[in-house]
Amino acid sequence: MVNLANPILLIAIPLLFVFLIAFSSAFSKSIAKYLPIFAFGLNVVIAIMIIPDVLKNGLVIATTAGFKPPIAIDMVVDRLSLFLAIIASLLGFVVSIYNVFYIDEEPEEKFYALFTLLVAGVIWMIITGDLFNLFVAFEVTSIAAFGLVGFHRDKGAVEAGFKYLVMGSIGGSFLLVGVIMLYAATGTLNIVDIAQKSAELTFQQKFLAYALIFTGLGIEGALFPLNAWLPDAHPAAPSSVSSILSGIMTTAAIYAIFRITNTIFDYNQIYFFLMFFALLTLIFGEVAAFFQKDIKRMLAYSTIGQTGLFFFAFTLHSTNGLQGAFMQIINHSLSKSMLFLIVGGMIMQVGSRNIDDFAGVGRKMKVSAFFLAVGMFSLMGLPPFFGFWSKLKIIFAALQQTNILMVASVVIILLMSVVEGAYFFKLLQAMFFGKPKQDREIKEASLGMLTAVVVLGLILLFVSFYPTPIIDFTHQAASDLMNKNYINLALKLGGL
Amino acid sequence: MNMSLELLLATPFIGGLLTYIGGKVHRWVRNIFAVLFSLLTLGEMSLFYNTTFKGDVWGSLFGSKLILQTNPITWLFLLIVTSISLLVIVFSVDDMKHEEDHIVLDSYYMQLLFVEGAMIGIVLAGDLITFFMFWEIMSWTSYFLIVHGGKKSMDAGYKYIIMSIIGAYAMFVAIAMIYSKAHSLVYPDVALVLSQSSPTFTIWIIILLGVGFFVKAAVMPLHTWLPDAHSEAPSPVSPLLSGVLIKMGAYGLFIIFYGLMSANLAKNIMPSIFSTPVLLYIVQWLAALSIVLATFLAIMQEDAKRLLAYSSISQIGYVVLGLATGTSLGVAGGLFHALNHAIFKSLLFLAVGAVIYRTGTRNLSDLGGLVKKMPFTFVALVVGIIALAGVPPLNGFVSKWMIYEALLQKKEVFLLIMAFVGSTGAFLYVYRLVHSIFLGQLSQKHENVKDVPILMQIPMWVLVIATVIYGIFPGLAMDVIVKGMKMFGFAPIAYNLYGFPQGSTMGALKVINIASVLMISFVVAWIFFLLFSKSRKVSQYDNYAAGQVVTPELKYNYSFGFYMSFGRVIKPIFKISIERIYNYWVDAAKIFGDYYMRRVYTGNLETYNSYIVIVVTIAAAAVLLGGKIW
Amino acid sequence: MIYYLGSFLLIAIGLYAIIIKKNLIKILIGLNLAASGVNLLIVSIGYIKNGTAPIFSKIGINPSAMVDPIPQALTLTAIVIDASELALAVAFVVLLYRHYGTLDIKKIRSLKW
Amino acid sequence: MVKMILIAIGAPLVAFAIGLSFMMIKRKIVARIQRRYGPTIIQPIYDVLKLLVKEDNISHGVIFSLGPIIAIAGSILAVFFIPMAGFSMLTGSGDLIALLYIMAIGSLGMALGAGDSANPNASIGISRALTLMFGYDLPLVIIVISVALQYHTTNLSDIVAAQANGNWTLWTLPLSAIVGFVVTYGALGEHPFDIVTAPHEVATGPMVEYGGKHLGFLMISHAFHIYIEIALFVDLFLGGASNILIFYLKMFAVFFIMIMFDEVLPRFKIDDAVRFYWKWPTVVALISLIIVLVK
Repeated sequence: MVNLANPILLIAIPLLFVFLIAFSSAFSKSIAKYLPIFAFGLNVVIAIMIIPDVLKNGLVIATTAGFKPPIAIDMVVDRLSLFLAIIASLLGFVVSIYNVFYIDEEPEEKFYALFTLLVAGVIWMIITGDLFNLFVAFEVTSIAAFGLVGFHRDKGAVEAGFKYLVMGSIGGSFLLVGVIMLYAATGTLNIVDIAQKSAELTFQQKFLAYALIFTGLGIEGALFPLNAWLPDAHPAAPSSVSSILSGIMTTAAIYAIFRITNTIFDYNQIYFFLMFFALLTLIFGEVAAFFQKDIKRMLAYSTIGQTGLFFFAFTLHSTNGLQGAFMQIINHSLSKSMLFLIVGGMIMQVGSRNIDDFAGVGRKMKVSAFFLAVGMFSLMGLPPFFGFWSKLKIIFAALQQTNILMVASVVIILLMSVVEGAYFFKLLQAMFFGKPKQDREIKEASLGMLTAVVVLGLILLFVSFYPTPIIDFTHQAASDLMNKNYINLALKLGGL
Repeated sequence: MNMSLELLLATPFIGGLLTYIGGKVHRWVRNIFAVLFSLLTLGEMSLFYNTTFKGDVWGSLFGSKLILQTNPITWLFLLIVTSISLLVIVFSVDDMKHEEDHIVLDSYYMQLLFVEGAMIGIVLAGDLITFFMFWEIMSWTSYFLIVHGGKKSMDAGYKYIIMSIIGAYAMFVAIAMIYSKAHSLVYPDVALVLSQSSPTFTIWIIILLGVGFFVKAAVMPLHTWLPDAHSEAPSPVSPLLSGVLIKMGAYGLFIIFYGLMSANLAKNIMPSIFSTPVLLYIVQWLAALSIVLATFLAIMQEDAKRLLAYSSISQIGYVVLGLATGTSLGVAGGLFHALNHAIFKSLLFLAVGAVIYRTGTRNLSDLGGLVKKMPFTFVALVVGIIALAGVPPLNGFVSKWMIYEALLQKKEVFLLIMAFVGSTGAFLYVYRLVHSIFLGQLSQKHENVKDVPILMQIPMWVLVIATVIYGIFPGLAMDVIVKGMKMFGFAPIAYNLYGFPQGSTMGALKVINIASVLMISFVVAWIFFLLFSKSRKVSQYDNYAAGQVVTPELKYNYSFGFYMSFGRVIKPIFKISIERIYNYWVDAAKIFGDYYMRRVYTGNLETYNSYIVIVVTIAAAAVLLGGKIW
Repeated sequence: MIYYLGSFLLIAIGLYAIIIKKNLIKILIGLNLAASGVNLLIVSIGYIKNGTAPIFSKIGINPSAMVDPIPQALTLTAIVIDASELALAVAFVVLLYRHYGTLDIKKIRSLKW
Repeated sequence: MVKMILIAIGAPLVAFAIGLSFMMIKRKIVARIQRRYGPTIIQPIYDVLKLLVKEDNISHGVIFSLGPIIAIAGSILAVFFIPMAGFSMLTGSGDLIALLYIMAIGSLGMALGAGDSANPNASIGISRALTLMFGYDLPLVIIVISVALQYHTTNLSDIVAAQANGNWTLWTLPLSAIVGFVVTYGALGEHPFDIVTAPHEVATGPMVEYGGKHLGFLMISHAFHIYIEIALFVDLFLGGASNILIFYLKMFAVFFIMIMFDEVLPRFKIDDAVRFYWKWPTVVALISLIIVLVK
């Protein structure tokens, strides 16, 4: 009896489907449309099946090819990575449904293959326990993303795709160099193993590698000033792809930074350094978003801002801070992906990405607009939506020590939240109460697209009104991380 | 009596949803639901009349309990919230009929009930998280109500929501700072922590929380959103905003001054001026400035709702001024004025709304002579303005009188003078209101105007009666206020049903005597008047015009720039506009942001790549230098 | 040591090309140079002077004299990735040339700010 | 009880009589200052009676007619609050602060009625009247507060009692008294503050449309008004009086001095009037207030 609750299946199934999709076109054109739904549907089921194990043991390790870690490549699922994997699978599932109705451009099967690959790569990045594997996942994700960004093949898409590609490749190279340096120093690639063996390394040995890894992942994770590709790439990509890019891919990269920093490079000073990046990211993201005329570009910049926010919470380096960060990640992933999906539907109707053209759309596309408002409110952190709880947690965590630096950071965060409110409300206002500009007939998005939106929206509403399980879960995840349970458990269970 | 507070809180929210769903069935289902649920809320609320204290834990978050509680003070505010909401909803039924898009209308009722629910939540909150949560909900739901008012209301709503968010976040910082010390945000715990922490900390907390409340209460210089928002909102929403919503700011001030930080504590941590802690003294001055400047501005308005909006700033100034005195009488006066202002300002906004409903304009110089066409609305408006001007025997007088006495007792004479000036100025603008709308020449286009439908009249009737009752029997409100203030450690005030007996340092007041003597003298004068020959009724064009003949085409009425000559006197004051200062800084920030953003995201791949290399270099250099950089 | 120097030099040249050169093709060459440098670096880490391949092809090979096999595996993976990336990049360059009619990166700036 | 009712009926009548007598005297004195003979001394009574019994009088509507009635009702109410030679019926029901507002009832009622006439002259007159009121209210309030602080009470009877034995406020707070005197000019609309009713500009302003019994009522109300303003001044600064004769004499003295200045002064423009009141009287009143505070 094969135990289906195996983390490897989380990657294996989508990768298998990538090939299936690529070959499916030989039989039928339309079958490719539906395969990703199965893939991620299965993924969600498996991820949920893993939950009991993780809750019981705190950690599940799966190894490949019958070797034992640290030799073997292992997948490590603890609370945090499991829950990110669930979100990724879920988003993959929902967006796949959306894709069926959204993508009408050839070559479709390639799109679906790349899309599946993208989400698979993201999940891979999240659950891998091995640095080189992380690099491979990173590259898989990137390449899939490059292709998807350029999918429309028009002027903007190609340019964005190319820029993203160049920057992503540089990032990949840096990441690889960093990984290799660690390998050279410790002779192992397993994260936990490195953490064990790197204790005796000198500061320079360790952190030169860290600087490179951080830069590499920071490019994907949209940290300022490494994020210049993002505002180009997100608008250029098809909206469903933007949704994944924004909702979970940058998050996965940030997660990787979390994980590596927390496991291997757990020094207090480093957090201070990272906080600087986080705040810059936040400021530039939100301020730039304010000036955008292009709705997707605005959301893209807003993603940068949100990234800055939860990265900041992470750099607080406390259980509460981490918990806030995780909660914010949930909030951001659900809301922002939903927003991109909705906006994709609206752009189809309006035929433009200019914010001014969206005036009055809310009155025609009521369901979409309602969930758009919900998502935006959640991102702004207005109660009773989930963003409120996470922002509450982050600010509370930040002000746990009322020193002047923290207060200043909090002031910056809140000021940027005001800016965020300013542009979101500007959009909402135009959408609901503005006078429609053109005579174009605007209808509600198709039912399939709406289904995807509504599923995400209902999940968001559910966690908004019943946040207790998430709060408890993230609290546990955060304290696991802070207590180094990851290392301890991995050592115990993985037999290192 | 086992009403649970959760139920009271939930009723309007559930009602809002049901109302929205009901709108899908039929518009009358929706209307009846809306009225019914607000009535239900009022009924549930009234069950708590005799409750001195009741607290329910309704959840917990991050280790802090979430509590709902009620006491007589909250009951007072609940009364304001629920009753005005009910009346507003009844008024809306006819007033909002013109809106064809019934989705918009469905959501309008839903939002009305949501705002009501949020405000109930604020008032019932027994801890700061609950408070803050409902505070934010109130902000955004009321934003949606404001923008229902059409094109211009969008800018107003935008300004409102942005300033609300700023204010709310100021509170947020304070709440988080308290949380870091107390790990609990229940009021008693917070009070305990504040009493034990350093003065600097406490003062910061007060300032930050105060900013949030000041924005909502529209105390100068944070008032700039109010005139736009209140005047551009739909007619039934304005009373809710002006009458009720800004009172939440006052309630918040009451909570921080006397709930979280007792007056003694304030005295111990900061110097006092006129036996008022310096911070409260500053608050008093801001309130007094609000009173005077907003009065001046109101006098110069040409737009009926804008006039009332400025008047709201001025009147809320009295509330804050009273609350910040710190004496029993002053605080009671402030609380009472909050109630009274809710009543008469709602009445005024509804009356003006009725006029707008019939004539379609709120420009004062376009109206006139409507007293013959809308007599009932005229009576409502006159009662409202008399109360607002603080003329006995209506309710505005009593509460203002209490505030004056309190200031006089504390010898805060300069504030008292400013309060008085604001009140006299109120004569000017309220007269302007009634004169330009109802008196003077009836223009031809309003020949066929009728009084408003009965459903719109009922709320005004109710408020007229309330104005008179609370004016003549202030003891009714004082029962609640004094009982509640005892819980916050205030000495009880001597009062009776009709007013206040003579005290050692304060004069006496017996409104019923004033009222009855006035009535008697009125009747006597009237009888005397009737003794003489009957008057002959003439048309409005039969008028002294220096020998000219007045014809209907001619606008023979003085209503534009009514106080032009007074405007010349106060012109120097208007040279400074707080709003302009804000706009200047916002623009500057925008230009700055724009300029630098353009230089970061150039669109040039080389630039982007060099960023990466620079980051790597700096990080590597930092590491190689042994991490000495940080 | 020379391998390390060489690989770092390669990476540096690659980066230089990426930042300074205006031509898209040259940028790609720069990318690839950098990637090659990284690959060289990886291999050189595992390299042992006079080592043998890490395969027990015949009896009597001293395991300690084998070069580390893992870097080689890594290199292979990295090369594959680089290759696919380059392929994609070239496709993009072709499309860019079609849209913009130029290979000058300075002129390809329709997306900014 | 009987006494109470008698006072209740008597007080307004006495007040009216005093006010009317001043109106009579004023015309005579003014005439003498202007080297005229002047009308017979009971001319105002003739005027009032003539107006009241006039058969043809016009009305612009209910509110128009109510104006004079409310004006009188408000005035009568105010009379009860001002201690008159030892009688003070309602000072226990409202203090000095309440009185300031009660005094406004009559004027506002009058303004309502006048506004209903749809005549621009009336509206302009009211605009000016209210503006002027705003003008003199500031110094008035300051001196009232000074007096209240001086005697630690706002009860007018107590204030009068505290000034017994010639210890008048006039001597203790001379600056306030001077300001009070200046304010009374404005309150009565006397020269130089008579722009409200300036006949050549706005054709008697608020009264322009009134005639017949309405105008008669307004004149009665004006008589009350004179009484109220001067009686308040006497109570505040001249120690009131224990019997009606002394009270009358004090009031007459004040009124006589007023008329003396009255006729030689030109007329202020309305904004100048406000500026004037907000400048010197206010400053002087504030100085006086600070003196009280420091003391």
